[in-house]
Order: sequence, then C-alpha cells, then structure tokens
Amino acid sequence: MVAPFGRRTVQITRSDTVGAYRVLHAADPEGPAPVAGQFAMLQSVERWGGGEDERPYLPRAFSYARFAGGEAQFLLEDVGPGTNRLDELTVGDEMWLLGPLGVGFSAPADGRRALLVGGGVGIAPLVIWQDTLLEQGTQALALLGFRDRARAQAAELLRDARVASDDGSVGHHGLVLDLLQRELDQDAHAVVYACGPAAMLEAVRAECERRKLPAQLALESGMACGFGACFGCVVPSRDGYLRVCVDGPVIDAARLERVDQHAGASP
Amino acid sequence: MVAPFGRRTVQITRSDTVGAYRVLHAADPEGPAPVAGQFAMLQSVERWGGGEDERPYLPRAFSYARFAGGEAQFLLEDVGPGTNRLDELTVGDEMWLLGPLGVGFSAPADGRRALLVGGGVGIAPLVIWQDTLLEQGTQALALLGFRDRARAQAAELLRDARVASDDGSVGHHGLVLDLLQRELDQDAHAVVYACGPAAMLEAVRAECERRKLPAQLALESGMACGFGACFGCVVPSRDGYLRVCVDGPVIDAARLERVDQHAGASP
Amino acid sequence: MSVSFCGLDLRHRVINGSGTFDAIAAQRVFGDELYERFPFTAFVSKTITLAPREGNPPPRLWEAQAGLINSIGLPNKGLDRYLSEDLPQLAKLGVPLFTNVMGSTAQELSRLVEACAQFTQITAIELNVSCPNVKTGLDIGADPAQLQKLLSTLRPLTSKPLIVKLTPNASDVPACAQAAESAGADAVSLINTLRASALDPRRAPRASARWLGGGSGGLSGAAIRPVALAQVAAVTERVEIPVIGMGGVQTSRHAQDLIDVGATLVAVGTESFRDPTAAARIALDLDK
Amino acid sequence: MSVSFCGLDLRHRVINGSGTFDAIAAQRVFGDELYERFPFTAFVSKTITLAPREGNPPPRLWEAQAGLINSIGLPNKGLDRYLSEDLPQLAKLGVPLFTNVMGSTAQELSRLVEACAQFTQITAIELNVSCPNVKTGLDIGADPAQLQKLLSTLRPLTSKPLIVKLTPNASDVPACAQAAESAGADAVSLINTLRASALDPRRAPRASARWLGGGSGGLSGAAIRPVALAQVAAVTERVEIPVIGMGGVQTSRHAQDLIDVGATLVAVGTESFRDPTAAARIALDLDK
Ligand SMILES: Cc1cc2nc3c(=O)[nH]c(=O)nc-3n(C[C@H](O)[C@H](O)[C@H](O)COP(=O)(O)OP(=O)(O)OC[C@H]3O[C@@H](n4cnc5c(N)ncnc54)[C@H](O)[C@@H]3O)c2cc1C
Ligand SMILES: Cc1cc2nc3c(=O)[nH]c(=O)nc-3n(C[C@H](O)[C@H](O)[C@H](O)COP(=O)(O)OP(=O)(O)OC[C@H]3O[C@@H](n4cnc5c(N)ncnc54)[C@H](O)[C@@H]3O)c2cc1C
Ligand SMILES: Cc1cc2nc3c(=O)[nH]c(=O)nc-3n(C[C@H](O)[C@H](O)[C@H](O)COP(=O)(O)O)c2cc1C
Ligand SMILES: Cc1cc2nc3c(=O)[nH]c(=O)nc-3n(C[C@H](O)[C@H](O)[C@H](O)COP(=O)(O)O)c2cc1C
Ligand code: FES
Ligand code: FES
Repeated sequence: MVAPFGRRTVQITRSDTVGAYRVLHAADPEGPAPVAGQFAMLQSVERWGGGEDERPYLPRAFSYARFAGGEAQFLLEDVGPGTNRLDELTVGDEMWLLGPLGVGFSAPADGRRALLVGGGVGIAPLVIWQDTLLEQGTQALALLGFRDRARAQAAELLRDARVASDDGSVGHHGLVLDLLQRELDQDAHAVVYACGPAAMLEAVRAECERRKLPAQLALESGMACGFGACFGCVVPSRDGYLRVCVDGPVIDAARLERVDQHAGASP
Repeated sequence: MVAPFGRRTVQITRSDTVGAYRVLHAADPEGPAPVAGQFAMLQSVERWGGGEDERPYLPRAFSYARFAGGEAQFLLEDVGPGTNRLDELTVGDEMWLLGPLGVGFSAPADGRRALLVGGGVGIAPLVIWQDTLLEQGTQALALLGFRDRARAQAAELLRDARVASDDGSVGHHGLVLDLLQRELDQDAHAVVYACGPAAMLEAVRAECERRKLPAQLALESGMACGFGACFGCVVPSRDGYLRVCVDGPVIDAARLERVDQHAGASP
Repeated sequence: MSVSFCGLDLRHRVINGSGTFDAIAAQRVFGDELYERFPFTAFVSKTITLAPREGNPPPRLWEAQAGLINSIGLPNKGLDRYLSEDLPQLAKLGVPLFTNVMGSTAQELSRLVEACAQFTQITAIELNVSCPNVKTGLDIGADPAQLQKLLSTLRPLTSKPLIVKLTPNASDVPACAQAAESAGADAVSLINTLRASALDPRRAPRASARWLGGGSGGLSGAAIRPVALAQVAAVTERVEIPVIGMGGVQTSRHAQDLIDVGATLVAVGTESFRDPTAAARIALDLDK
Repeated sequence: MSVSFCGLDLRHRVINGSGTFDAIAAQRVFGDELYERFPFTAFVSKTITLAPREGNPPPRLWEAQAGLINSIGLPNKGLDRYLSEDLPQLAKLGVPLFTNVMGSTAQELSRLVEACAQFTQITAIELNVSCPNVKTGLDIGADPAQLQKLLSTLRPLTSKPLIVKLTPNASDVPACAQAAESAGADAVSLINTLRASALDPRRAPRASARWLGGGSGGLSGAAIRPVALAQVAAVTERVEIPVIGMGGVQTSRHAQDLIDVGATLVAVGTESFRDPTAAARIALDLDK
C-alpha cells in the first residue's frame, strides 16, 4: 500500500485502557487502509518534546492494530517519552501520522493454516492480521505470551487466543514458544507469523528453521524516518543489512541468520 | 530580602484574566515576603519546553505584583514561549520559584510624595509598591500608560490610577510621560518610580534629570539565572555594566547615562 | 522567485542534506506523488564511495535532546552501481542532481570525480571531506593546506561545479572554506554533523558500553542550529563563492537566518525525518 | 564516597563550570544558607585576566533549543582585585578553590600563574585556552604544538595542580589533551562552549543584525551534551591524567555517563541557572 506523501493530521476519537496497554483510535478518513503488518510514524501535534530530556524529538513507529471505517487503531505500551506522550492524548487531540508504511504480511499458500505468535505489545499487528485471515476464511490461531496478568489482558483483542505468561498468572506458565511447539507437534502444516521481543522472535525463527516451516517475522528497530531516508533502522540479514522500514517490518525468516538483539519489541 | 537557597515548588491557587494580562496566584507559605520591586525566577514543573523551538529552556523573571498571606501574585503578558506556558497553568499546577531576588524600591525621603509611572505589564511591581506606600501613609499616585483598552484594564490593580493609552481608547490619548509632566508641573516635590518599556523609562529618566528629581527605575533584561551567576543581564551605567538581577532590578536613575534599549518591558 | 547557483537557475532555495533523503526508496513508499510534489529544488545523493559499503552495525541511531545522533557509516552501493542503477532513476526527479562523493585518498576521489564528470545527468559534484584521514585520524577536510592540495588535484578533472562539504569538526572552518575557494571550488556547503556519542541505556552500572554500533556518531537537528549559523556566517564573511547552509533547519525562519548571513541555498536534513515535506513547507514560507 | 583528584580528597565528584556560579553574589542573594549547603565539592572561579575587563555589550544571552548561547566576554576585576577582594571571601566557602585564568600571550599567562602560585587559598589553577590568538584568530589551545610550548613555559612556575581547560573548537581535541599532558598538565577539563550565533529576532527583513553584543557567542547546556560525551570519551582514551567532564549535565545520569567514559570529576554549568542547587542534587543521586 502506497502512503500519501506527507504527514497528515488525525484526531483522536477514543483512547481505551486495555490492561497494561492503551488502544488509541484516530480518525483517518483520507488514509488508505493498511495491509496487516504495516505501520505508521506518529507524533502528537502539540508538545512532542519537553518531557525529561526534552525528548521525544523524532516520530515513533506503531503497527496498525486495526483499521476500519476510516479509523485507525494502535496498541501501545508506555515505555519512554514518546509512548508516554501518546498515552496521555485524549479525545479531540491531534497527531501527525505518516503511513501506511513498510511491507506487511502475506497470506499462507497451499492451504496451510496460520499460527500467530505474539509477545507483549508485539501482538499489535497480529490483531489486524487475524481479522484479515479469518475474513478470508483462513484459520488463524493466536498464541500469545505476556509478562503478567495486566499485560495478558490484551489477548482479548484477538479471537480465541491461547496465552502464556512469564509469571504464571494467566494461561501457560512459561514461554509462548512452548505453546508453538505443542501446536506444531500436533499439526505442522502451518505458516508462522510472529511479532514480539527479539529473544522470542529468534526462538521462533530457530524453531521454524529446525522444522523447515515458513515464518514471517515483524521486526522492530529504532527508526528516525520510517520511509527509507535515514538508513538508521537496519538489521543484519543473509544478504547484508536490511532497512526495517522499507524492506520490512515483515521479513521472511529465511532471510535472517538470526534475529538481531535490537530488532524486537520491548519485552 | 534574602532568598532561600534553591528553587522551591509552589502551587497555583488562582489564575485570573485581567484584560490582556493574567494574574497568577501561587501559594508560597515558606517564601519570605518580598520587598516591592523584587522578582522571582519562575518555570513550570511540567512541560517547561516542548513548544515550537523547544523553548523555554531557562526560567523567566517576574516581578512580585503582590504578596499576602503566604500567597504571591504575578502579573504577566503572553509574549513568548515562557509566558505562554505560565499563562496556561491552572489551579493545582506547580511552578518552581526562586526568590525573592534583587534590589527593590526604597521609600521617598523628606516627605516627598511618590509618583508611580508604569507602562504595560511593567505596572506589576508598582502594584505592590503602592500597597506598601499607602500602608506607610505615603502618597502614591499611579500614572499608567497602555497600548489599548484591553491592556489598560490592568489599571484596576492600582488605586486611583490615571491612565493614558496609545490608541486613545481610555484616558489620556498619548504618552504616560504627558501625565507625568502635568503632575510635576503642579507639584514637583516627588520621587518618581517607574517600570515599563525602555523608551518610556528613558523618557522618564531624562525628564527627571532635567527637573533634578530623584527617580528609581525598575529595569528588565534577558536573564539566565537571576542570582548573579551568569553575568548575562547587564545594562550599561555610569560605573560600567550592572547586573540587573543583583544590582537591580531597581536602579537609581542617576546611575544611568541613558536607559539601554534592551532594558525595558515588552511595550 | 528563482535563484541562481553556480550558473543554475533554481526555482527556490531549499535542497536536501546528503544522506537524509533517499528519493528512490521514497518513490516506492509514496508513489508518483513524490515526483509531483518533490520538495527539493535540487537533489543531493547520499555519499557515494568507489567500493560498496555496508555501513556500521546497528544500533545506528540515538535520539538526543532536540537532536539526533547517527552512526550510519555511509552505506552505499559503490560508484558503479550508483551510476548504472540509481542515476537513471534519479534523473526522473526533474531537478538538478548533485552527487556527493567521498574517498580517503586523492586517488580515490579523482576516480570518483572523473567518473561523475562523464554523466550529463549529474549537474554538480559535492565532495564530502568529513572522512577521517587514515594516517592522522582527522577529517581530511580539517586542514586547510591539505584541502587546498586535494582540490587542486580534483579541479582539472571536471568542468561541473564542485561543491566542498566542509567538516565542522575543524579548528578553523573559514580557513578551510578559503582554501577550497582558492583551489577552484565553485561552492561550499556546511555544516555536516558534529562528533557525538551516547552510551547504552541498559548497560551494567559503571560500564561504558557505547550505544552506537559505529562507536560514535554525528549530531544533527535543532541542537546544532546555533553552531551552524555561526559557522555559515564565519564562512560567508571569508569567501565569495556561494554557500549552502544547513544544520537544524526546521522552519523558514531558520532558513532565513542562514540566508541573511549570506547562504545562497539552504539544506534540510533531519527535519525531513519528522516531516517528509518539510523542505516544501520551508520554501513556500520563505517566499511569503 | 570520597574521590581523589590531583592529590586532593574531595567529598564528591561535582564541581561548577568556570563562569557559571558567582559564589560572592550568591552569598548576597541567599545568605549563609549558601555556605551551609554549598553544592560544589570544589569551587572554580570565573576566568580571571591580568587587566580588568568590562565584558561584551548587551545583549549577552540568547536562549536556543535546549541550550543557551552566551556572549559574556569574560568580565572580571582583573588579577589584583581578584586576589585582594575576592579570594579572602571565596576562602570562606570551605572547599578547595580552583582559579581559572586566561591570557592571550605566554607572558600574560606566566604572570597570572606566578601570582596564583603565591596564594595558599588557591588549590589549583585552571588555564582557559579558549581565548583567540591575536595573530591567527584561532583559540590559543587549538593547536597541540603551541599548547605544548605554552604549558612547558607555565609548568615550572608553580607546584600547584595545573588544569588545562581545552577548547572544543579544535580539529583534534585529544591531541591537544595529550600535548597538555606531555608538557606537565595535572588534569584537563572539557568541554567549553561551542561557537554559536543568533540573529536579532526583530531585525529588518533580509538584514543580518547579530543579536549578541559580542557578535557571536558560545553554546552550552543540554544541546551540547552528546558532543561533550564524545570529546570526553576521546580524551580519556588518550591521556592518563584525570579529566573533568562537563557540557549539558542536568541529571546524575548525565554525570554518570561522563564518569563511565572516564571522567574523574564532573562540572555543572548552565543547569545551575535553572536550578541553583542542581550540583548537590546530582552529587546525591550519583551516590545512590
Ligand atoms: C515497525 C515498528 C512497529 C512498532 N509497533 C509498535 C506498536 O504497535 N506498539 C508499541 O507500543 N510499540 C511499537 N513499536 C515500538 C515503538 O516504536 C517504541 O516503543 C517507541 O519508539 C518507543 O518510544 P519512546 O519514546 O516511548 O521510548 P524510548 O525512550 O525511545 O525507548 C525505547 C527504547 O529505546 C531505548 N532508548 C532509550 N533512550 C534512547 C535514546 N535517547 N535514543 C534511542 N533509544 C533510546 C530504550 O532502551 C528503549 O528500549 C514499533 C516499532 C517499530 C519499528
Ligand atoms: C526583573 C524582571 C521582572 C520582570 N517582570 C515581569 C512581570 O512582572 N510580568 C511580565 O509579564 N514580564 C516580566 N518580565 C519580563 C519577562 O521575564 C519576559 O517577558 C519573559 O522572559 C519572556 O519570556 P518568553 O519566553 O515568554 O518570551 P521570549 O521568547 O523570551 O521573548 C521575550 C523577548 O525576548 C526576545 N527573544 C525572542 N526569541 C528569543 C530567544 N531565542 N532568546 C532570547 N530572546 C528572545 C523577543 O524579542 C522578546 O522581546 C520581567 C523581566 C525582568 C528581568
Ligand atoms: C542520518 C543521516 C545521514 C547522513 N548522511 C550523510 C552523507 O551520507 N553524506 C554527507 O555529506 N552528509 C550526511 N549527513 C549530514 C547531513 O547532510 C547534514 O549535513 C547534517 O545532518 C546537518 O543538517 P540537519 O541538522 O538539517 O540534519 C547525514 C545526516 C544524517 C542525520
Ligand atoms: C554564562 C556562561 C559563562 C561562562 N564563563 C566561562 C568562563 O569565564 N571561563 C570558562 O573557562 N568557561 C566559561 N563558561 C563555560 C562553562 O564553564 C562550561 O565549560 C560550559 O558552559 C559547558 O557546560 P554546561 O553545558 O554545563 O554549561 C561559561 C559558560 C556560560 C554558560
Ligand atoms: S527509519 Fe529511516 S531508513 Fe528506516
Ligand atoms: S541573570 Fe544571570 S547574572 Fe543576572
């Protein structure tokens, strides 16, 4: 999906707390609908900066978690000055949005089912991806891992998700990788889609490599521009550095030797 | 009056619109009462910076306009990012305050009456000075000049003020200097206290020099620190540069050859 | 209001800073709207080197207070693939192309200049001399005498305008500009990024792990604007050739400041990351 | 946690940057509470010159994005009155005193150092070499060879610790630090302000009236912090003598960054303007 050239002003229409996260709704009537896995660069129109250390200065990248009726939804976790500022926006406040950007997910071929593996706030692109797949009549089972109960509440954004938690407070006590292995042991005819912390992505990548299964990983990386201008967001791949913003964020796992420690969501 | 060492947190208890200006009240129970003419360095605790150009970065100087019952009052005009931010503070918001700082006014000697000449937001220190003088039983006639009616509304902060306005919308159509001359023509046994734009201060200085009358001018100057640390706030005087923050802001007119163009309030 | 620069007639005064806009990637992202609303009056390429370069390992970015530190490391396809793959695409932009080149020896630079001289699509050549000299570790452009010698070698190799992008990490930037002028440079551009560092925020206590994959980086954006204004003003006082001013330009006011101290063109870098059409906004506001 | 610096035992690591705290004026403003809660573990004087200096005409200040440009111009009473009037008062602070001196020739500096050497109240001498050389216009400290020569002249004149405050406006700051070390400096301090300018916001359109009375000024504060970290890190890699790091320090995190790259002491400058007790806050937080 091609993006309009230039950031546009969008207005917050809703802001919901979902456990430890926030779901921000923004009216974007002119915005082209994104492909699942694409992202937008966001910044508030007012007071972007001025917190401790005067940051944020640059816009921040967020996956589309949903897009319907000219309204975009973003799932975010307050981890620093940028997400903190977006977190406090209320209805009527304005953001600048540049997007949709990057390469999204592509659907499973040859009747395979989709396994959606998410960790933490990295579940965001899986929400819209599950919507899309189910609409297309493709099976799309979500396996989600969280640190704790407050974060795990976001599992409600997906349908019939199986949950693992680090502290055992919800679902499986352990890693989401355990859930994935269990699933694959039963039926390996699947494509894996994953988004989450770097360590999780690397575990998923290694598991799929071992089982010779196709996997698409939605990576993250510190970004300055989001449209290929700065060459700042690179991750190493088998064919050299890739720009996550234009060559990704969704990258075929086969292109990576391993997932770079800087290439995942905050855990 | 000596200031406590260190900026302290004060809470906004009231914020009133007075014509084109704002009167900000802040609870400062520990703050020593200022001498009229002293000032404080103010900055909001939250979001000091982050506007266009990320300014303000440094605190800003404001004259005490009143101080009573552990509550300080400041009169301010929104002329830039710092005053803009203070202008939007509401009840319960917090400021950092350093003060009271600088040298204030001293009372007329030998039974002279006081003529308080103010221009624009420069009337601020004259408010508390008139209070003080009247309490002491000294006559203190206020002659105030403003650009327009909206600004002239602030004359209500003083008792029985005579007003001049640039646009003729209130009071005398012309300069406050005309009012001063008229007063001095009738009774020249006075001390003049003035605060306002540089051009007004210079006219007052020249007039008093011509008439050999004592005058005390409350100067302004761009300040970084307010306590003598940066040497940034200097104005030329007959004995070299003076630091407005520690040698002033109130300076005996006789010490100045002329009022520097940078040494007054915004007109 | 058209502007004359090195014999070119430009529609306005705003170009991009080298390495801060990839027109080819942007066309993939924004489609043909990029051409229709191309924000720059001339397009400056990323720095091109003889051999391809991978660039520095990540992380490459660090957000500073009102600024950005980058340690990109000049990744590029190398001269040959730039000329064969990129140049034909860049020619479609419909604005003059300035090709920015860097070499660590006079020989390398000579080959780069000679090659660029052959291509009519290239309007001007910008020399990035903010490259460390292998022997001294200093930027090759930091010593006026060396710079003059280098330029004397390169000048005869092309009749295209030669723009020297000065390094700001020098004791005497105006002297470097004068050296470039005296050896035949047609213009100078400044400022490049200021040497800067950051530490890993998640490092162990009392450890000093550098954050940037390249060890250190360069500071750009709002934070460096007052330094840029001072260096541009100092340079325009000392040279007659046109000056391209840049460093932290975010609004037409900032651009006007550079113009008022004598810059002919203004380049926008980091601000394009915050607002991809910033240069167009600035050019429009400048005309008002 | 006490810290050893040039043979001194200091209570913590935070001092002031020269010219950013006037302890005598502060005592008038804050009374004896200043002594009771003195925030710095050693006090550095403003730069003192042989003859009194008025400083630059106003305006002297300009607020930049996350920074301050000053064009103060080193006003001071001159050596004699500093020694006779100020020193006795500064001695009451109860912390070691570092006297910062500047001269534009070796002779001037020699006289300053010799004079300071006589006073037991002065613990150490800091040389401000960010002063333009009358001949070249460059800072006298920007050329390693010149700096080494200068230090060789000054070193024999005193047994007190000599701290060289390096200029950041140099092509090769680490080489300057090494030159100072090799000629017997006991420590180096950095960074001083970066050369910067601003224009009068109320100037006529298309005019270039400089805002600062001194023509141009120096940038300090948050904006320069990443540059300071890079320069301090580069210098500590190349010298063995202790380093005083400064530039944009506002929190203990910023101070810790400088310490982690090798600084022994940290100086706070501009942040004291925003918060006069900032240094105490930072020292306390560092200990946590
Ligand atoms: C394609 C993509 C999609 C994304 N989708 C989402 C999403 O849907 N939801 C979501 O919540 N997040 C998402 N992210 C992550 C999000 O962009 C980051 O969490 C956000 O940028 C953090 O900004 P911040 O200012 O809040 O935190 P920052 O302060 O920027 O901190 C974030 C991380 O950067 C490091 N850091 C700290 N200081 C600095 C500094 N000065 N400079 C650089 N790095 C620093 C920290 O260690 C921390 O790990 C996505 C990222 C990408 C690239
Ligand atoms: C002792 C004293 C007492 C004062 N009392 C009062 C008072 O009671 N009430 C009141 O309203 N004001 C008072 N002032 C003035 C007040 O401090 C200034 O209006 C305030 O600092 C303006 O800050 P700002 O950020 O709103 O505006 P700024 O943007 O700082 O603009 C203020 C002025 O500075 C110039 N300027 C613009 N940009 C810059 C820049 N980047 N750097 C530096 N200067 C710039 C402008 O031309 C403008 O004239 C007093 C000042 C002093 C020194
Ligand atoms: C991410 C990034 C990459 C850059 N790459 C180059 C480059 O390849 N060649 C070059 O000469 N300058 C390069 N620069 C410097 C810019 O062209 C410009 O001189 C500098 O960023 C200052 O302008 P700004 O503050 O507007 O960004 C780069 C700057 C950034 C931020
Ligand atoms: C207003 C002001 C005055 C200064 N005066 C001096 C001085 O007299 N001598 C000196 O060596 N450095 C002087 N400096 C530089 C500081 O000591 C310090 O090196 C610089 O400001 C960087 O630190 P900071 O960012 O914490 O302010 C001055 C800085 C400022 C802001
Ligand atoms: S974020 Fe700038 S190139 Fe990817
Ligand atoms: S404001 Fe700093 S000395 Fe007066």
